[in-house]
Amino acid sequence: GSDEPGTTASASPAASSAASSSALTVFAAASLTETFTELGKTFEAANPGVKVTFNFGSSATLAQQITQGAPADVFAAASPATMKTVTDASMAAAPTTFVRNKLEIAVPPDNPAKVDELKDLADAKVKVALCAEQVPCGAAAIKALDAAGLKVTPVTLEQDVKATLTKVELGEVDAALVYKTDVLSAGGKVTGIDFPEADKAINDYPIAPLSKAPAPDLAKKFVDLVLSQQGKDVLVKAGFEAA
Amino acid sequence: MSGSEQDPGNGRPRLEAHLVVERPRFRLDVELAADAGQVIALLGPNGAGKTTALRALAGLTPLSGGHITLDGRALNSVPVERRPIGVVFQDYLLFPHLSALDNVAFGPRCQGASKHEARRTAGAWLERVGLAEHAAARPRQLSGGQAQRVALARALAVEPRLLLLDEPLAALDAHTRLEIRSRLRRHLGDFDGATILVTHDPLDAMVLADHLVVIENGAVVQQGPPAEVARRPRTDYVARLVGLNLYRGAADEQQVTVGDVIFSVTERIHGPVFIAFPPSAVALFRTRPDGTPRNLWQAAIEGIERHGDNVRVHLEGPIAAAADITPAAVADLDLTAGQQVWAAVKATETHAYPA
Amino acid sequence: MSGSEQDPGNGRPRLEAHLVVERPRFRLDVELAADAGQVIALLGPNGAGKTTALRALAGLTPLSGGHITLDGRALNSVPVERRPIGVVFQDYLLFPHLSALDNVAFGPRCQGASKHEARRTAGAWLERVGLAEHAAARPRQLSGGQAQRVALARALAVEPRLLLLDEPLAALDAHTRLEIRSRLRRHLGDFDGATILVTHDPLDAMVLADHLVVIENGAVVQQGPPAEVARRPRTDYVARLVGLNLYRGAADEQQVTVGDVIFSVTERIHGPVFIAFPPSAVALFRTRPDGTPRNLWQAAIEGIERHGDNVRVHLEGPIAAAADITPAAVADLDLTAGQQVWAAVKATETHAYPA
Amino acid sequence: MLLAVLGMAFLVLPLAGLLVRAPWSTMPERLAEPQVLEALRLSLVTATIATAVCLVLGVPLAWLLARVSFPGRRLVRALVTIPLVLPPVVGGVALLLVLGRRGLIGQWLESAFGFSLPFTTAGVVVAEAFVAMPFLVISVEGALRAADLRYEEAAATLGASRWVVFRRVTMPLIAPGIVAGAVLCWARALGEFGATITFAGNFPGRTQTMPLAVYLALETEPDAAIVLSLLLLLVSVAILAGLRDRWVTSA
Amino acid sequence: MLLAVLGMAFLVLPLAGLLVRAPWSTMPERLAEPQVLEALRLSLVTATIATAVCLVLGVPLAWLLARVSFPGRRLVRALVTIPLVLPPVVGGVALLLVLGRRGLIGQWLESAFGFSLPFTTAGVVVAEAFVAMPFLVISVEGALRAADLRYEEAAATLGASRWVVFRRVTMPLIAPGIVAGAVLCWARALGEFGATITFAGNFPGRTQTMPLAVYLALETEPDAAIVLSLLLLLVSVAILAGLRDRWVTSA
Ligand SMILES: Nc1ncnc2c1ncn2[C@@H]1O[C@H](COP(=O)(O)OP(=O)(O)OP(=O)(O)O)[C@@H](O)[C@H]1O
Ligand SMILES: Nc1ncnc2c1ncn2[C@@H]1O[C@H](COP(=O)(O)OP(=O)(O)OP(=O)(O)O)[C@@H](O)[C@H]1O
Ligand SMILES: [Mg+2]
Ligand SMILES: [Mg+2]
Repeated sequence: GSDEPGTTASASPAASSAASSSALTVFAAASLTETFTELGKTFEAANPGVKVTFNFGSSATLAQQITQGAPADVFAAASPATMKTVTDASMAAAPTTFVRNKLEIAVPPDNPAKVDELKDLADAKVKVALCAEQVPCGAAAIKALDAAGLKVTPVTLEQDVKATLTKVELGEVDAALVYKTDVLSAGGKVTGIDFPEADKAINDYPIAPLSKAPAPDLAKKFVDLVLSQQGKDVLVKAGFEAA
Repeated sequence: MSGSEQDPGNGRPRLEAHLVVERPRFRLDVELAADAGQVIALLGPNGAGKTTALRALAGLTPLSGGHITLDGRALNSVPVERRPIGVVFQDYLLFPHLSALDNVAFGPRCQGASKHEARRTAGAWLERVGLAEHAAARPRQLSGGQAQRVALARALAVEPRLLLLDEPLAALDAHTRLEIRSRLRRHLGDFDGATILVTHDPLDAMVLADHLVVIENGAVVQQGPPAEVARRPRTDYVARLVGLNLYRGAADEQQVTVGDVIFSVTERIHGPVFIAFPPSAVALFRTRPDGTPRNLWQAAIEGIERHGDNVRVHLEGPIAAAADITPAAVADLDLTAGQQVWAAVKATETHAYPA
Repeated sequence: MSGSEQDPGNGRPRLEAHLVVERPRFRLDVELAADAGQVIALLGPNGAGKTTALRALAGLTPLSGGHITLDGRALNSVPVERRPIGVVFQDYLLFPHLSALDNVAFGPRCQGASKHEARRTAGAWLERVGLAEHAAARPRQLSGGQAQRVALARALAVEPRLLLLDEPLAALDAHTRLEIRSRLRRHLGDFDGATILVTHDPLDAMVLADHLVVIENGAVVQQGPPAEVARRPRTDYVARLVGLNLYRGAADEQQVTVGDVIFSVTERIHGPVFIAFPPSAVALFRTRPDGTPRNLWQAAIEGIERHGDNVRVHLEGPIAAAADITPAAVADLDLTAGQQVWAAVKATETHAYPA
Repeated sequence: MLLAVLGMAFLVLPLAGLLVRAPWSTMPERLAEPQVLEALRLSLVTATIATAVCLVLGVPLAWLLARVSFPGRRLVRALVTIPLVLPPVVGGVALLLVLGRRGLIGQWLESAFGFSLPFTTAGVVVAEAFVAMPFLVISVEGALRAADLRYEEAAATLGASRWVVFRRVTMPLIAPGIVAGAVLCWARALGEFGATITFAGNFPGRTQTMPLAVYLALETEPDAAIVLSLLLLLVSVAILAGLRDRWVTSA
Repeated sequence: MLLAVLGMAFLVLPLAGLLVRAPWSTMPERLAEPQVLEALRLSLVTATIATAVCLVLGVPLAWLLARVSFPGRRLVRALVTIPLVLPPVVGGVALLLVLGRRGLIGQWLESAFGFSLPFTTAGVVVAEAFVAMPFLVISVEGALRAADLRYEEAAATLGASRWVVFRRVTMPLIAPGIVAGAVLCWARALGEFGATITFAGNFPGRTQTMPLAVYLALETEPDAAIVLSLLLLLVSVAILAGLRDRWVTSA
């Protein structure tokens, strides 16, 4: 399918970027919405005439789209596993981890179950929400709990970290394991509690330019921006840990 | 309402209604009364308001005015389902999803009978209308006449105090009609409630009803016992219905003037009158017959049609009239449309009565 | 099919059909033929299969066997909408979402007329059935009779070659019926296609049809010109339809034996015969009248009902019969149900013909 | 006719896509996993109960909208479509705000009965019913409006109360419409994902229905997700093909 | 009656929850963002086009299912419910597998016409139509089955071809059912999320409809998500309340 670049000038955003090399399409995990939007503006400012278009969604969905031939230049995933499906399909090579995300215990501001540390979650009376093991935050949670030698029975295994966070915000659960970035973005609606085992359960965010990118130069430039100090600053400000 | 009516006890009407229904381009305003066990036939041309009156009695069409009293109880504000009525609709309205039997059993069920009981009652009613073997058929599988008989059974099965029948016999064939008519009569005889029967068939009305009410254009134009109405029609519609020629004229001692034509009559009467005579009383002549100038007029033939064994000749002229003559006479006179003829009526066959 | 029929040219029937329809518990098998311009009346008791026959002709009910040929063309496999037919349904089936005018204009529109043209045609037809002022009304706003007249106009407006009418006059009041009947006659007179008319009303059949076909239970039991059928009924149903008492008997030179009763007749005839006489020809006596033992039998009164101006007495006995007598006679004889009477018939009023 | 076939193709072709893509070789073992059957059972049970709930609440509501004239009916009718338009996840949040532990009503439920809907199978039913009910209500209302009122009048003259008229005349007459609505409702409940996971959470055996399992499978093994989806489809199509004609023609 | 009110409450109360929770103070500025209006416009436009597409393809299909007897009809009828039962995200994947650049048909579309559906506004319409069409088809089929066939017969005797019968008799008779189906279809299309984001992506101004904007807002600012949802609801309820009675009563 890569044999005829530029035939579809108006059919898709990526195609038009192919024609002029003035458009860049970035597929990024939804948790990167705010930081990448900001970086996009920076990128546009640095490259006049270039329009950055984002497609935010679940990493898995984005990976599906890319393997089905979506016209994307850059893929930034929220987990190595989803990036792997893309690299396995030879749609990208050599992804780089650009940030990491660390777990925190999130509790409602009034902390009804009086949770202080990770082992409090093992108490049967504490309602706990975790991410499902299939999604990165769930995998991380399992790693953390294993490291602490705890057996926690959650009331729910959420499909993504935001859903987990929502349960805490609304007081449906007494505690949840979520990313630090999420606690931060929730403002005052939840309280984050650091715990030592979190260091054993860090999730990497990989980024890679795509091999069939309509605008390979811009793709590379954008990845560079994300990896640069400037990019790191934006991400760290949002609660990510530098890779 | 008031317990102290002039006529207490036996003569107390079962049904007393004044029905007013307003519609764009139509207004119904009729009074109806029916004694216990009486059958009132409501006659009238298409669009006269018969169905509307029936629906108003049933509570299906709200009254714009008037009142309905049944057995001394005001029905106006009683909801349809609490009115002790049975209705046969002009287009049957059998429930398409129920068998004939279950259609008939519907009413008894609603009155609290057990399923088994209701079906037994229904079976008996289907038997009575001669449809026992179609008990299991759905309405779509019934012929028009069969459907109407099921509708009849359905209405009767609730043992109503007021029975409302909108052309209950219209779709029946001559034989079944005769049978169902007699059965209906028998049932109506046993029935101690009031019955309102809408029909177009004068014979049905004559046979079944104790009292006729003729409405035209939403208003009562004539009422009375069938024989009286049949003998003394007061409107063209009624006259045609009972098969008479009818005119309005001025009487002066055995002589009635209708336009240019003068009739001799047997009655001694004065003032405005109706005069009526049957088409069979009209004789036709090609040339002016000798004799008195009375009861004689010149007319043009408007049309000729077979009518039973005879031929009916429609006449235009100073007065419009129908004449029934034998086919032989048609041949003898060599009648054709447009032709001029003389028409005469025997004085003994006319009947004059105050208008 | 084969172009070489025995009877070429003018006598060639317009319609020739052999209709076979099988249903559980019912089988229709009738042959019908109609010449150009002829009107065939299909009579029969409820459930005889009249509607089924009409539907089969229209193509709405598939034939299980037989064939339909119209103007020499086989219609069997022509789809409904391509058959040159017009149908008036027993329950009208006016399109509820269209005005009366648009209902009538529907057919012309389907035949390719412009909207304007179709409406003009429709307007003219509504005019003809006397409903011009109801052109804008929806079917629900029409009374039963008005609806049927619209249905009639709708069927006629497509100028069909075969007109199928299922009780076209049943819901019409006496006056309108007379008018529409004459108009229908006139239209059918102009009409060069064939017409099949289902009706229960013998008068409609007599007035409108050139040929009667009587079916019972899915089979033709009698057919012929109206007068012939009226004079010589061959089944109880037909006899009741035309208002005659009918019996089957054995004739031997001016004498017919029906069970135990012997009739004198005016015809010279032998072998199995029908004998018919009108109820009005039956005289009743409380005691055995003197005279010949012929045309006389003893009977029990089964029921009495008013019948027009007269009273109809139903008799049981060796032969079932109806007698029409005057109300005065009823009073004189003091008749009641169950009573034994003697019945007699004048020989000149009987009519015997081969069975 | 052409359009109908095109429409059909449009609906069915994507299935072909899934079938082509499905990993047939590993299919049996994937389906043998106990969690899969559990999720399937839970889906079928909750969707069926949710449909029943919708019938009980929705048919009367449809009747009210179609037959009773009251001020604000237009608005109420439009409000009924809320759960349709609301993105399901937001619907789930809304349900939490009302029926959750700290919700308007949930608070009271919990303190009065010690009973809390979220994270329970009952919660799944609630979420599914919330999302699926408009389908039933709107279909049934449409059917009611198209039905001939005169049969109801005839029933009333036979002494049937409004309720009896509804049950014995109206309902059977509009049965095809009710069946259509129930099918829509059931299918929608069966496929419901967003509101369920948000309101009831995702716990195998208790609240994890097939769509939830599919979604999570999609995160890691898209092929497994396709297998699960096909299973869900197969079962639902089989059930519908088996039941529907019977209902429809018996009506 | 009680049940109807209960049903109503069940559908409407969650809205109350949202209203209570909504951040009224910051509402105006949030709504003033150009992206919001763009997403709203896109939602309305695509949902309406999708409904039109569904009407064109779905009504004939419903007619086929209700009126024409052909082998396998039961199966086809059940297959129609596929997009209902399929989790929308999987539906999106299925669409990609068929209509994507590498899909069964998409491949050919691209090479023949240089035209590719995914990630375009047309793709949004396709995704919405795919998900919403069953609602139309099933509602309309239910209405067709409940309609009185004899009117169609009468029309045929007047010389109307099948098509004319359908257009001038059947359609008007079942108009309430079609309206109900179209409402369901439109509302479902308006709220569609999973298939859209998967098949068409999430590009502001081109494929980002309101539910997608809500999704992203949920990721970043849950309150904004509620505001957007309320806006979507308000607009759709207003449109439906404004239009529906007119259609329904004119039928
Ligand atoms: N729902 C309605 N809306 C408006 N007008 C109506 C409605 N129903 C009947 N009408 C009109 O009211 C008048 C009386 O109608 P109705 O049905 O009572 O007549 P009818 O005496 O029963 O006639 P028929 O013998 O033909 O059945 C007619 O002119 C009719 O057109
Ligand atoms: N759809 C059907 N399925 C099964 N039986 C039917 C169906 N329609 C009619 N029948 C039966 O076929 C027979 C003939 O019915 P048809 O309607 O032709 O009678 P008809 O002569 O028109 O009677 P009517 O004068 O009462 O209208 C009846 O016994 C009827 O019960
Ligand atoms: Mg009437
Ligand atoms: Mg019939």
